[in-house]
Amino acid sequence: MKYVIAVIRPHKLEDVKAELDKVQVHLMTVSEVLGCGRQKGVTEVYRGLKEVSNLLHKVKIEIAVNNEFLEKTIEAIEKGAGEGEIGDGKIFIFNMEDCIRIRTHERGKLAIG
Amino acid sequence: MKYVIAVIRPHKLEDVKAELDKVQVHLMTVSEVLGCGRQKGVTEVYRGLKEVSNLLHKVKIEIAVNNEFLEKTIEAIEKGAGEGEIGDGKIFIFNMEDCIRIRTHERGKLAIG
Amino acid sequence: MKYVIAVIRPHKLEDVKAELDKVQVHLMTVSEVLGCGRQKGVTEVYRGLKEVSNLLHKVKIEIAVNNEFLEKTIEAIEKGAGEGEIGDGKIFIFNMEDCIRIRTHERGKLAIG
Amino acid sequence: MINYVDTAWMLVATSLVMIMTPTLAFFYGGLVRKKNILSVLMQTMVILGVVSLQWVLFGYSLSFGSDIGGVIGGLNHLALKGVGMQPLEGQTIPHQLFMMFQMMFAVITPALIVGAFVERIKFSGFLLFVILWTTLIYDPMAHMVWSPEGWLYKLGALDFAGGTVIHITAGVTALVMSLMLGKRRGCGMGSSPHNLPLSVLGAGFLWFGWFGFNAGSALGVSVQTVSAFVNTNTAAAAGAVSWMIIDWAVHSKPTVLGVITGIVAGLVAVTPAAGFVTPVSSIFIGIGGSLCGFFFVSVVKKKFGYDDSLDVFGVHGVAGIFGAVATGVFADKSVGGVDGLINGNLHQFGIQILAAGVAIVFAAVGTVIIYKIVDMITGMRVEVRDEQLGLDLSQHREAGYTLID
Amino acid sequence: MINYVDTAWMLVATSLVMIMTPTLAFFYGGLVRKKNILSVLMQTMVILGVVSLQWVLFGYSLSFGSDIGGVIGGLNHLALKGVGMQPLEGQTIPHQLFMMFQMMFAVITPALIVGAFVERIKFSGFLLFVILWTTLIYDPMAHMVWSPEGWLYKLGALDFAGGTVIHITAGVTALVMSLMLGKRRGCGMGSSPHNLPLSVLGAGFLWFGWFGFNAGSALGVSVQTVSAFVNTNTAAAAGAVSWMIIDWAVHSKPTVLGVITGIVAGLVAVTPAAGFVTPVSSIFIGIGGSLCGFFFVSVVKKKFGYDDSLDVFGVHGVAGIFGAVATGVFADKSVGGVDGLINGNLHQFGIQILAAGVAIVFAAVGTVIIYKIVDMITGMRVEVRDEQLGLDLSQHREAGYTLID
Amino acid sequence: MINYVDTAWMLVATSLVMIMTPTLAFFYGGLVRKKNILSVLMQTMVILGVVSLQWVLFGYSLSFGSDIGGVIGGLNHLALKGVGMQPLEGQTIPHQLFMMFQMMFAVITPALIVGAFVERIKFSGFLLFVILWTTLIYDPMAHMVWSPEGWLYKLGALDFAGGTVIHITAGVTALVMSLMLGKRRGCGMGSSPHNLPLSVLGAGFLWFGWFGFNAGSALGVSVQTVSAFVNTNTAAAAGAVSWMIIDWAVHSKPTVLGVITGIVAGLVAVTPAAGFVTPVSSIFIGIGGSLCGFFFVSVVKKKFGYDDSLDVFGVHGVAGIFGAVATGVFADKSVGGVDGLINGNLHQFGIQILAAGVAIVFAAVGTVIIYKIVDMITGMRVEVRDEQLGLDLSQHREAGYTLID
Ligand SMILES: Nc1ncnc2c1ncn2[C@@H]1O[C@H](COP(=O)(O)OP(=O)(O)O)[C@@H](O)[C@H]1O
Ligand SMILES: Nc1ncnc2c1ncn2[C@@H]1O[C@H](COP(=O)(O)OP(=O)(O)O)[C@@H](O)[C@H]1O
Ligand SMILES: Nc1ncnc2c1ncn2[C@@H]1O[C@H](COP(=O)(O)OP(=O)(O)O)[C@@H](O)[C@H]1O
Repeated sequence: MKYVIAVIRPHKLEDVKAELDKVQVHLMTVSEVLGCGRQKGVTEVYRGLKEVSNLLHKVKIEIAVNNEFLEKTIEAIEKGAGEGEIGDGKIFIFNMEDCIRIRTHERGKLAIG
Repeated sequence: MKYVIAVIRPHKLEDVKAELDKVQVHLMTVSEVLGCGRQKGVTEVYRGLKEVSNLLHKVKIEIAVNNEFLEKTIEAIEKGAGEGEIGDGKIFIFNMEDCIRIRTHERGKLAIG
Repeated sequence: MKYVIAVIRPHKLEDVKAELDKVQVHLMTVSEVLGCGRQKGVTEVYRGLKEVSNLLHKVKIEIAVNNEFLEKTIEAIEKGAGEGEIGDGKIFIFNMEDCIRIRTHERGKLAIG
Repeated sequence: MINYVDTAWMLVATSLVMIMTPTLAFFYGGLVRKKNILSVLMQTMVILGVVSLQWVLFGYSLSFGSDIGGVIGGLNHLALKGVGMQPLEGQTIPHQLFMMFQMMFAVITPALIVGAFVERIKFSGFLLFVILWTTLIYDPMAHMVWSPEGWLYKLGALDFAGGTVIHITAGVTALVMSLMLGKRRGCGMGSSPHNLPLSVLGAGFLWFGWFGFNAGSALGVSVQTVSAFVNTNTAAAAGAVSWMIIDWAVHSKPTVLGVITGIVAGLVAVTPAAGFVTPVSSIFIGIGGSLCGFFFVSVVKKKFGYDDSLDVFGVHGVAGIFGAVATGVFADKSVGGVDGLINGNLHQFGIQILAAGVAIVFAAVGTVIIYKIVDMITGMRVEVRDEQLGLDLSQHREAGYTLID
Repeated sequence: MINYVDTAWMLVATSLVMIMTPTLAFFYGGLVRKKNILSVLMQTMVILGVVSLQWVLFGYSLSFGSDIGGVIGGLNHLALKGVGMQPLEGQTIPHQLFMMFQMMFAVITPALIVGAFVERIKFSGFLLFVILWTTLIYDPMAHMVWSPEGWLYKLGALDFAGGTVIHITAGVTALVMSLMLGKRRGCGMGSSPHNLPLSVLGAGFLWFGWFGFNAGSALGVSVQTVSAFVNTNTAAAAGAVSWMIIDWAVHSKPTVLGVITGIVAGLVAVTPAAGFVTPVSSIFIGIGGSLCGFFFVSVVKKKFGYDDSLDVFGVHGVAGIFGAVATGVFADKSVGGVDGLINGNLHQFGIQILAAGVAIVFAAVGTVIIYKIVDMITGMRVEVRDEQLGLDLSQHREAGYTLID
Repeated sequence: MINYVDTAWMLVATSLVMIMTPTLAFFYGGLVRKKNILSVLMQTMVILGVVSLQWVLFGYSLSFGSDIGGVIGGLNHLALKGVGMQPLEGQTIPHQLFMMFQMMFAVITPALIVGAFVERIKFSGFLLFVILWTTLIYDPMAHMVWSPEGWLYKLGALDFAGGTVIHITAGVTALVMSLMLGKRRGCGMGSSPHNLPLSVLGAGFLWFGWFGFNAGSALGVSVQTVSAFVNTNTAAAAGAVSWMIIDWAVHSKPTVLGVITGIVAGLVAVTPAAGFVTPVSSIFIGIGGSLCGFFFVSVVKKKFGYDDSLDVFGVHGVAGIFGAVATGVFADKSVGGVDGLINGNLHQFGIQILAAGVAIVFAAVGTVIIYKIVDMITGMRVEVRDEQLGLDLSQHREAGYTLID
């Protein structure tokens, strides 16, 4: 079982969800993060004080998948999130040891979907 | 060492914390997330426009534990978070390679508690 | 490849970023979390009702690094975040299986930086 | 004859009282959990709409129509029939304007009660309750105390701007409601305010609007108007500062929630007294309101454990009763023509206690009955699931804030 | 001769109308996405600044200066030359105060339009558009309807407080703008309000300010002022309650966004009628405004699919047209000296429709032309990247809220 | 003899000035970091309470009591003794109402200073400072300039609504405080506003309240009242627009923080001039206030590096000084009975500069002394840990917002 963490542009969330739906990946957990990457932040100006913030609003998606779904999931995210410009984001893949569905106490592969 | 990520219903946080306390798990990190799962979202309506949001408010708990605490932790979460209905949430288990307490520079098992 | 999760005091974020910059670690993802640790929370009082909240505001930093950067990264975080008092925070280290840069479809070590 | 100066001032005063209801919504709204913020705002704004219409259609008539037994008004003013521009006897402003000013009082009274049943009431039950309560409790109460034919008015009860009619009835109703509805789920004895700045905003504007509330109750511009104005501000300040000090002493830190609660307690306490006492007395009244409120909110409530969620009884009920009685104590002939206990008038003091007693009993008994009726028809409390989900989503299909948008 | 009572009231009324613009900003601001909140506030506050200056420098002159062909004013009042303290003929307040009261109307009209083009307009284009639109559309329109020499005024068109001049022109302009600008990106047909409580705050204060808007339009304190005041409140209440009920019936739940939209629809509808109808008629006008608004917002707009983002046309345009016509229907001699259709005056009804028609055509054609010009000079819509990033960062280099600070 | 029209207006004006203090709290509060929002609101609301009481008990007496050496008032009005309804000589409103109007000025002045020491002041030190400062700096200053026996008044210094007494003293005090307290931790030269919409809300209502501030300073309804009203609005607009333009030119984008800062700068600048100049002059005054403010805030402050956190000196101090001087330049006999430099009156110009100079020196020296005293008694700055934790939790045991509730 794998655990996928993707950091994407906020306005791409809907597109990514749509692409994931197409490959039957419906379950995920989403949160708001600030990203520090290659993409230069917008310089904010408050009363003439410039704040070159390199912390940009990003959205983080976490998805637990069975191994056979991994590549599809990655592709879907790439498709939904990619604009071809700096700041598109990254995907991080982890091995997951176990997964439990609280409701049914199911474990492992069964619990993921 | 294991790292436990649990996604639960927001109003169950207190119960889960209480159950964890009982098994001597006091340390954790909590955040607000949106969950996309089997549980159907509430249809929001704004001036007649229906938004079937399947993103529901959830709470994410992260706990680093020593191996011998793993099962106790899982059980406590199940006990505290379970209502037996769709939307109860999931628990994801990972292997953690190391843990460092910043204050003391301790590493490994010692640093977890 | 390693994935580092650090939970630190909010007002130390700038210092940690500065230390990381010194060791050429520029990329990271930051979020706001509530931490439950050894540090005692401030007792909030609302109309005489005391709420001993042990959930404190913390900042979570996530960094994907190549193996050779791991120790530098840990040291930088320790340096930036440490005050030597309870509540300084923790660092958790994970093995990461893969990393993908969405923009270029690069994988692995190349995608991290 | 219409006096246009009085008319101009009463247009302003009415507007000031109007804005109190939406800002009360924020005072309350800031104190609940995120998932219930809209329900509080909704309930308050709906009261503004529904009671405005009720008042125009029949509420005004029930309150100020031709007297029936000193207890309630007749139906002669239905749909404002006969409510024109000719001032009422003894008044100098158009009858319609008097009706409007009184309307705003009828609006804010049920809005005050909202604080007692937040986070767990069903919207349909709430709506029915408000309509019945306004009609069956508020309207007769207003008639008894303010209509020249009302029996308490005739007895000589002093209630300058509604301490008895508004704050005591609202406070007592709140207590009964919180007892009957039971506690909120998942709050223990309380929960952290989700957005305290909103409550501070509300408190600031309540203070502002209260100038219209109290100084408007003179129904024109006179030296009594100015007295009421000065007393209102002074009691609010005294309430704020004294709550801050007790808080500091008892709970070790001064709190902003304490200060804004003290403001309201001071304002409530001075409401019945505003046009009858001297500025120095209003300092004592403000302090007294604050002290009584503090004691109920942080001692009595804790002991009895009822969930008067936002302390409507503790603040409005208790400070309201204190104020009504204090009016009988501090009234000074030189300000409003009547003397109180400190000037040797024991009689007035007795009347004040009687009027407060009537309001308490009438509101309590009436609320129990209305509650039972509404509970049978629509139900009063939401399902467990709906409460956990939050009233915003379960009752209104809306969310107050987006997390990611 | 100056009447100081009227003057005092008009100082208040002008202040009340002034505060409507910043609070409108919050009514709108709460409804957009987080990344665009500041742009909405910015646009609205800038209008307050820019149009205030435009009005002092030449706008007032174009609207109320010596008549040119019944269509526009002359330049005799440039930079307030000749606008002193002497009241205008037939008025009782200083000329400068009349100018100020009218200024606030000139300010709020373009501010209303903001709701149509949020989240995608370029700030420079917006600014140029507002200056041109106010000068070329609003000023002549105000002249035609309100200047004693204006041709519609002479014809006898009734527009008590600006239903035609303000709400119809703003609504129609909004529709045209939303059609020409195209839809927002990434919103589908809409998006969740990022902070509904802000919108409720705005709505509460709009109601409050509208007392000045309508009752101030009597330009003094009279029984007509009181009528306008009562009608304003009653229509707002009727609008709120009726929208709530339809919402409940059609979409299964009553919503707070529905209630505050209904408030505005009711207020808009009663604006032209406020000083001419009875309170009971104002109930019907409020209901009518709400029903028409509801129908456009949730049926017509969905069908045609234009992105009038915050329903300026649906609420202001449609309820405004309904109100202008309803004035011709419900006007009652006993209130404002003129009869409408229900009292047998078909003639007035015709005039009302004509005036509304003129406003629609004038605003629509004018807006198309101004749009084209501005689009050529500065461009009207932001780049895709800027829209995705949000206008706050891309147009103003500021963020509304911090996530971590 | 009481004039009831004047009285009605002054009731309104006093209410308008009152609401400025809570809304100033939001103007400031939006600009700090989340963890300090409540401390700003707390400080401001506490000032409203504490100074109201101080004023009633002895502050009014020190300011307007029987003269002692042209510098301070006597104790004859302690606890409002002798402050009744009889108007003061030359006035037409009840003495108590005059007292109330002046009270609101005494309240807002220390509240303005709050912006200089946010995010690092100890609450107990703050409280003691405010009480001492109001008593020892504000009260004498008000006496000197506004009491008919005050030496600056007698000299003929023009300060229509408090440019010198309020804005210059507050601004200078702010500068001294920020120098003595030192910089905030972890902010570099500044930090992103945690909630800019709150600041915009505050600015909108400050503009609104300022109508009462300036037009109320005529102490009645007259053509001068109308002049002050028109000038207030015009200068605010000019300030907003000119700050926007410079911002655009210098920092490449127009910002909403710039616009609202410009509004305040314009309003401050016109305060001393409001009843003395023509509308066209008020445009120049608004622009001048904005330009001076902009220069100090974004050039001078950066250079010297003091942490006048929310630019109280930059905006109130600098625009206040500009306004006081500009009054001596632009005053026009036809408006307020006095001529300025442009009308050939060099003498008045000199007096204006003298009065401003006195205010600067008096406030600066006094603040240094009071600071030292308070610092010895309670300490003025919080511990490092408390500052890092945030003042909300460390000083008040409350949090502004919940993250999860
Ligand atoms: N090594 C990393 N560790 C953690 N987060 C990262 C890392 N690299 C990138 N990110 C996240 O991904 C986001 C996009 O990365 P960025 O470098 O801006 O774009 P790109 O991947 O297109 O070069 C960043 O804002 C950050 O949140
Ligand atoms: N495969 C998954 N990957 C990531 N998050 C998941 C996954 N499955 C469930 N979740 C999280 O758990 C929450 C609850 O899951 P849901 O399917 O609604 O309930 P249940 O587990 O009871 O069937 C979801 O809202 C989501 O946040
Ligand atoms: N075992 C753990 N699992 C998850 N998070 C932890 C764990 N231990 C500590 N944390 C996080 O680190 C923060 C700091 O830990 P704390 O115990 O207060 O300080 P210290 O590490 O200095 O003893 C906590 O608030 C919590 O967010």
